[in-house]
Amino acid sequence: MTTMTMGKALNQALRQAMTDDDKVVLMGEDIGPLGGVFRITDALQDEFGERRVIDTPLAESGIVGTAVGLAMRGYRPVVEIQFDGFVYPAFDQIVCQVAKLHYRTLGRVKMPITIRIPWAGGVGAAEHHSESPEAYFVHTAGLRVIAVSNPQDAYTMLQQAIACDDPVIFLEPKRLYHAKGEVDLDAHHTDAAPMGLARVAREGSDVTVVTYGAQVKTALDAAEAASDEGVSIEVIDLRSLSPIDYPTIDASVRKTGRVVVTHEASREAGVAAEVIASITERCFDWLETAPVRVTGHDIPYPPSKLEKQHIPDLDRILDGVDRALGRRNSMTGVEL
Amino acid sequence: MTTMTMGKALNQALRQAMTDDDKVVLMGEDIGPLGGVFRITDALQDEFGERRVIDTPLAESGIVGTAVGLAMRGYRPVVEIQFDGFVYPAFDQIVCQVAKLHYRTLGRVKMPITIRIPWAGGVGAAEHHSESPEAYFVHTAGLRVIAVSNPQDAYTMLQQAIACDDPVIFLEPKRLYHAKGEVDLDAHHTDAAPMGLARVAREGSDVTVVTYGAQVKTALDAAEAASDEGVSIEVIDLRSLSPIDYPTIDASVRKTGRVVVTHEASREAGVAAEVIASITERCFDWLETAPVRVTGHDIPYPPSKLEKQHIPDLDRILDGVDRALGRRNSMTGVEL
Amino acid sequence: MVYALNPSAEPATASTDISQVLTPDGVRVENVELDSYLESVTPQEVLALYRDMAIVRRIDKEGFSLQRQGQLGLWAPSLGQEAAQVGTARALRDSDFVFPSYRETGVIYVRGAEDRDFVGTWRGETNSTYDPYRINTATMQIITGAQTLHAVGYAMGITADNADDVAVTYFGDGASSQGDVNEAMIFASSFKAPVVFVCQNNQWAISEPVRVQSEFPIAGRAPAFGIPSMRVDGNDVLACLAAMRWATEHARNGHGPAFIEAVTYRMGPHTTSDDPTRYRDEAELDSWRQRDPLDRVEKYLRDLGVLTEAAEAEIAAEADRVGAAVREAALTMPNRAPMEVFDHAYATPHTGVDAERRAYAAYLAQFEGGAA
Amino acid sequence: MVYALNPSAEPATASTDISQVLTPDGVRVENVELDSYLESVTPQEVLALYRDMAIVRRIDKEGFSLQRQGQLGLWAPSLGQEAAQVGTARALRDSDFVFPSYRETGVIYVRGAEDRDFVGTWRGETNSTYDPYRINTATMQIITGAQTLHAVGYAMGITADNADDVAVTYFGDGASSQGDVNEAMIFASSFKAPVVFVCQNNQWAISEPVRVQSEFPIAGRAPAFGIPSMRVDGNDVLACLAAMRWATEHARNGHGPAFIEAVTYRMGPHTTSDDPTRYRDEAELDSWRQRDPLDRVEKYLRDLGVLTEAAEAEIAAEADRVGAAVREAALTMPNRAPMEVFDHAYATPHTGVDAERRAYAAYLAQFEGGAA
Ligand SMILES: Cc1ncc(C[n+]2csc(CCOP(=O)(O)OP(=O)(O)O)c2C)c(N)n1
Ligand SMILES: Cc1ncc(C[n+]2csc(CCOP(=O)(O)OP(=O)(O)O)c2C)c(N)n1
Ligand SMILES: [Mg+2]
Ligand SMILES: [Mg+2]
Repeated sequence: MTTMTMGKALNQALRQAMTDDDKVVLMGEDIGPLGGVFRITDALQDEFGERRVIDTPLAESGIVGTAVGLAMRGYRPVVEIQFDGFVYPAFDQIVCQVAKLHYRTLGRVKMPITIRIPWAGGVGAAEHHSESPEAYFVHTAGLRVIAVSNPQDAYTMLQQAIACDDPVIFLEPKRLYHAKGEVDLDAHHTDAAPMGLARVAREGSDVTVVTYGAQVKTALDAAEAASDEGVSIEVIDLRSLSPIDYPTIDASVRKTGRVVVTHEASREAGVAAEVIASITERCFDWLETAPVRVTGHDIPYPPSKLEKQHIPDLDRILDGVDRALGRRNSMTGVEL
Repeated sequence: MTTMTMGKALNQALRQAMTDDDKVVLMGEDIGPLGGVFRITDALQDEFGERRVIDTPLAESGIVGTAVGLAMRGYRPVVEIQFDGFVYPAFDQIVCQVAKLHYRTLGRVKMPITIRIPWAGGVGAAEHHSESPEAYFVHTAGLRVIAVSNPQDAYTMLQQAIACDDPVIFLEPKRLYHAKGEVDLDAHHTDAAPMGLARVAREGSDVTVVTYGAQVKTALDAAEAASDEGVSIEVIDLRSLSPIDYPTIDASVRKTGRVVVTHEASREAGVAAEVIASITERCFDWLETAPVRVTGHDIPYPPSKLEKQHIPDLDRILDGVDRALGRRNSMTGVEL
Repeated sequence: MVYALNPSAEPATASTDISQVLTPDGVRVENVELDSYLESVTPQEVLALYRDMAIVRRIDKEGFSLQRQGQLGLWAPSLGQEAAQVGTARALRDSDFVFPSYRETGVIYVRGAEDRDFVGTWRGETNSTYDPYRINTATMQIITGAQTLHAVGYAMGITADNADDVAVTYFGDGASSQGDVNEAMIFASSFKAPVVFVCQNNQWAISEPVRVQSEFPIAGRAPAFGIPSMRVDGNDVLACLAAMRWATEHARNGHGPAFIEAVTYRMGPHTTSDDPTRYRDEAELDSWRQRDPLDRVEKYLRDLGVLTEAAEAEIAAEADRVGAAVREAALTMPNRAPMEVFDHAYATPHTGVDAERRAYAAYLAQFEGGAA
Repeated sequence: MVYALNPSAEPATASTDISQVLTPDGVRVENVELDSYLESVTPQEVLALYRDMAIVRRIDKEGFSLQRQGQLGLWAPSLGQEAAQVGTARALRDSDFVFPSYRETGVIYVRGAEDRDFVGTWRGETNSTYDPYRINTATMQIITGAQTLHAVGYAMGITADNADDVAVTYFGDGASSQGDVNEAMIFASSFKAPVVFVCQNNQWAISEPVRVQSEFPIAGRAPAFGIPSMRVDGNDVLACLAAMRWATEHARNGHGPAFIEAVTYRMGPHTTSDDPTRYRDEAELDSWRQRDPLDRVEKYLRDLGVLTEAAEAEIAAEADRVGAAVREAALTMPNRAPMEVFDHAYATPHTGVDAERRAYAAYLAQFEGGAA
């Protein structure tokens, strides 16, 4: 075990994947000499050369579209989108080509493309640098969507994503890039839990809090605070947003009967809606209270000085937990 | 009242809007001499000239991006995207510009753009011609999303959308373009129900079926069939997908205690997930059984010969109704 | 430094400055740019090109009528574009890889498509028919211009493999307005990718004349991105063959991308759903009938004495055979089983779709006993 | 017809064929293309341009240090690009409309931005500060290239209004690779829109040298779309002024779009978050310091005797005043109230957001009494 930041773990994962398979190529803006604006590709161009670590022209549709062609030629492109808000010019190529080509060709053409996206807010950034577009991708059949929350998962799951024959949207929470954790660099990614499984990040018995990405930390903090008040929260880190590991969620909800789903993305038709609709379908008879959503608001991402009003913090999660417990909370007496 | 197709009603609505306000301009591919591939803009270029009915180069980002500029200059552009599957190249302009400009500029810049999209499947079309992208837009804060289901709404709501100072994604179910209905051409759109309200399309007491677009007809057919078997279904036509009119849904669900939400789009993080999550939050104590989703599968839109396996038909809706009623249904004994 | 308008700024529809080697009257004319690429071409080879075009035209006719008879959902005619498609595609090696659009019936024929490959997708049974790796040709692309980027990426892969294949992409005059096509040229130029862009300027993008996209020759855009280009008579199969030989030679030898604008005409409707009488004059169509891509080769070959009655009969017979086989393939195409709707959504197991599949199977199972 | 590589196919970074009227040594040289646009320019007017540039440089310095002191979240320096920005923007009328990118501090200064307008957005208080309609300048765009389409659409509106304003868009060498920028040129050309494209080729897109985007002059692309273009020394404020007069005259008089590539250099980091030592040599920066846009005007004006000590003192004082005012604006900027996070998501009532607003207000209300 080695202690390292999530950023470093991702860098190591890329290095390992490129060493393991010489069909792995990296593409993106500023990923060469600069090592990417977050340094995730640091030193990789020096190590693997300009043909495998490719600084591309500034055009996201171009990057993803050419990655499709490289994949057709047998390569495994790993694309870096510089910031979450810059993925939209590539949306057409992702939705109409990357996601659909395997289905279109009756399985003859594989699309083993990994699209890495430095993701979400909380870092005081300018507009378009704090987006949470995951629901778009979760709703897009043909894609897998991964959201990591710690260095070990970052290290393992990025390698799993690259090795996967399906296209994977790989979401890296920006505000955790510098967060440290233990990473087992020697373990092989095929020995780890498969990419599609959720993880019980903390066991508890009163309320289940389902979340992913950087919100896992907030949820764990909330669980810690709640335990001081005698409330036992189970925290589930989804890890995979498509598919979602419902058996793991079911087991928890059937135990607690109460559930809060939290994410930073907007609420309307977000991932929490999906999780709650599915929980309701699957666990209706076990539910003591209505599942609760604690999410970002349905507004464009706000200017950074207001972002703390948008990203659910510990207090908002606890308010949601109170609601799930049927205790007094901010909505008590308020009409929905 | 005049009987006409939905296509004709839309054409009349555009004509009326252009007559009422000379800032209304139409933009799109093939909307001039051809009148659009669905003839929705038939004869309008002849009537209003090439400056107000603009055949554009073949580039959707270009169309929406220039519409933004026209809006900034005080125009009210009405964009036609030729088919649902061709909206994605414009996704960046829609999500980052159209949806966010009013927020970005503290309300100084209005974006009264209407983006009309011939929408969804069931017409035996080629790939990319039968997409249901509504969830992407519903999840995008800053947009309004309308889905019409009959000629009268098409006529009224298209005018309301054009008159609205917010950007509106206006979804026109292709398979209803030729469906006829009564339209009151003389009534002014400001006298009609506001654009954000849902409509009880059929009253009933046992189960609420919530839907929109072309599925309204299917749901009504299902309700008719169910009534023969003594089950009374209330059908709600959402009309507006952002915002969603929850008070109308609440009233119905609190009456019936049972609900089915159906749409043709894929299920994961679709609009039905949103509706069910919200219903559960708002009406938990009234629910007798778990809300049921009857949707398209989580697959890329299938080739046309298989589309009937994808679009929920009357039988699938009734199977969902059986589930909501706790009766024997296809899922009886099947693990989720 | 002032850049004036492109030096050859004729409107995009003008026919001047378009390289030709065979006139509409079937006369072989000298062409300094192209002749060197045609030196080795024998009359029999020209006859073979003619045969290809005749067969492609026959397939097109069959597709059209199958659609009219309700056997296909849609058909996108290649009528009039046979020379542009056959001429360019015949310059390729099998190991080259082609990225066509929906209209390239002639291209996929040359690449080796089988009978059912022409109709399976238009019939709506599958979103694609042939295995791209069998004929080294991607599924015909519907999103205008998207395939051009795929070709560039594939070509970058060729470079990385140190191979000497080329990637080729076909697209229309309308598609040339898409951001993707421009980005494709930019990427191709930056990476010196061995890719050939073939723009079939058939004068129309559905109802829009090419001047909506460009008042100037589309071929004139490529050099601005650092890509040499050639504007050829797309109804002249020899000119198309020669231009493509020039382009592939350029790309194959490490000089990077090349661009061809084949000036041609869409003689049919955009698709079987289209009604061109709403937007274009019969007179325009007539003028292009005078420039038919088959007629001129027919005259030329007759004059040479190569298109004998026997040869003509053989071609007609083969065209009829292929036409009948395509029809047969359409009519006998098996319906896919309902549960196949789920197949290949993912390459590896996906618990979400797998659960749906089980649920839908259970749903369908109810009907087997006539229940529900 | 073969299109060779663009006739002026120097690498995009080469400095040949770049129009200049003021050498780096401050010598006014003859320029047949540009001189006619400068005839009326008096020494006092040149002094005014110099003053603008000096103030802009001062604002930039202030912004940079405010960021370093934690008062701003980010700053995108315009250092080195003052001539390109001031020279072009000073050629505009108030009623023209400008669509800038995030780096155009100099442009918004010329357009009439107020002190707080330079810092409000970088501080993170709002996603924009000034009212676009007050200074006829859109919010600085962050999505590279997106604003170019807005400018074209706005210009189409000018045409529809029968007005003689022009729309202007600023973007970078990197942005020129975006599909949007190419589509913008295509739309502008098709609709003969009165729009001027100003590409500041500052040699870098973050860490990528311009050759990643283009080996050839970016100005050479426009003519291929039917848009005349000019490549000027972007560090020569008079050349930029003249080129912009040429371009706006062209557009204003109904001849359609025009394009300017201003060849300049980003002397600072991409933003305050960037570390250029990772990707570029100090020597390169040094060579561009020799071509500083202010120095040459200073020399020129001194030689003319116009930049007197008094004038210099006045400019320094004004620059300091503006710098201090910008700092003051940043430091005294009020924090927006939490509930303002919901404001302006929609222009008309939206029941979904309205319900969230009520819920969040109720949530916040709990804390007022110290509860929860
Ligand atoms: C992104 C996208 N937008 C719109 C369409 C609808 N569409 C299909 S073909 C076509 C015209 C294409 O014209 P062109 O590129 O000249 O090719 P041609 O059909 O003439 O062969 C249009 C607008 C599409 N398929 N894809
Ligand atoms: C669509 C999009 N992709 C990526 C980025 C990230 N990004 C911001 S500025 C920049 C470089 C822009 O270079 P250039 O256009 O030359 O302008 P400059 O910064 O040099 O003024 C990049 C890649 C962005 N803002 N928008
Ligand atoms: Mg065409
Ligand atoms: Mg730059």
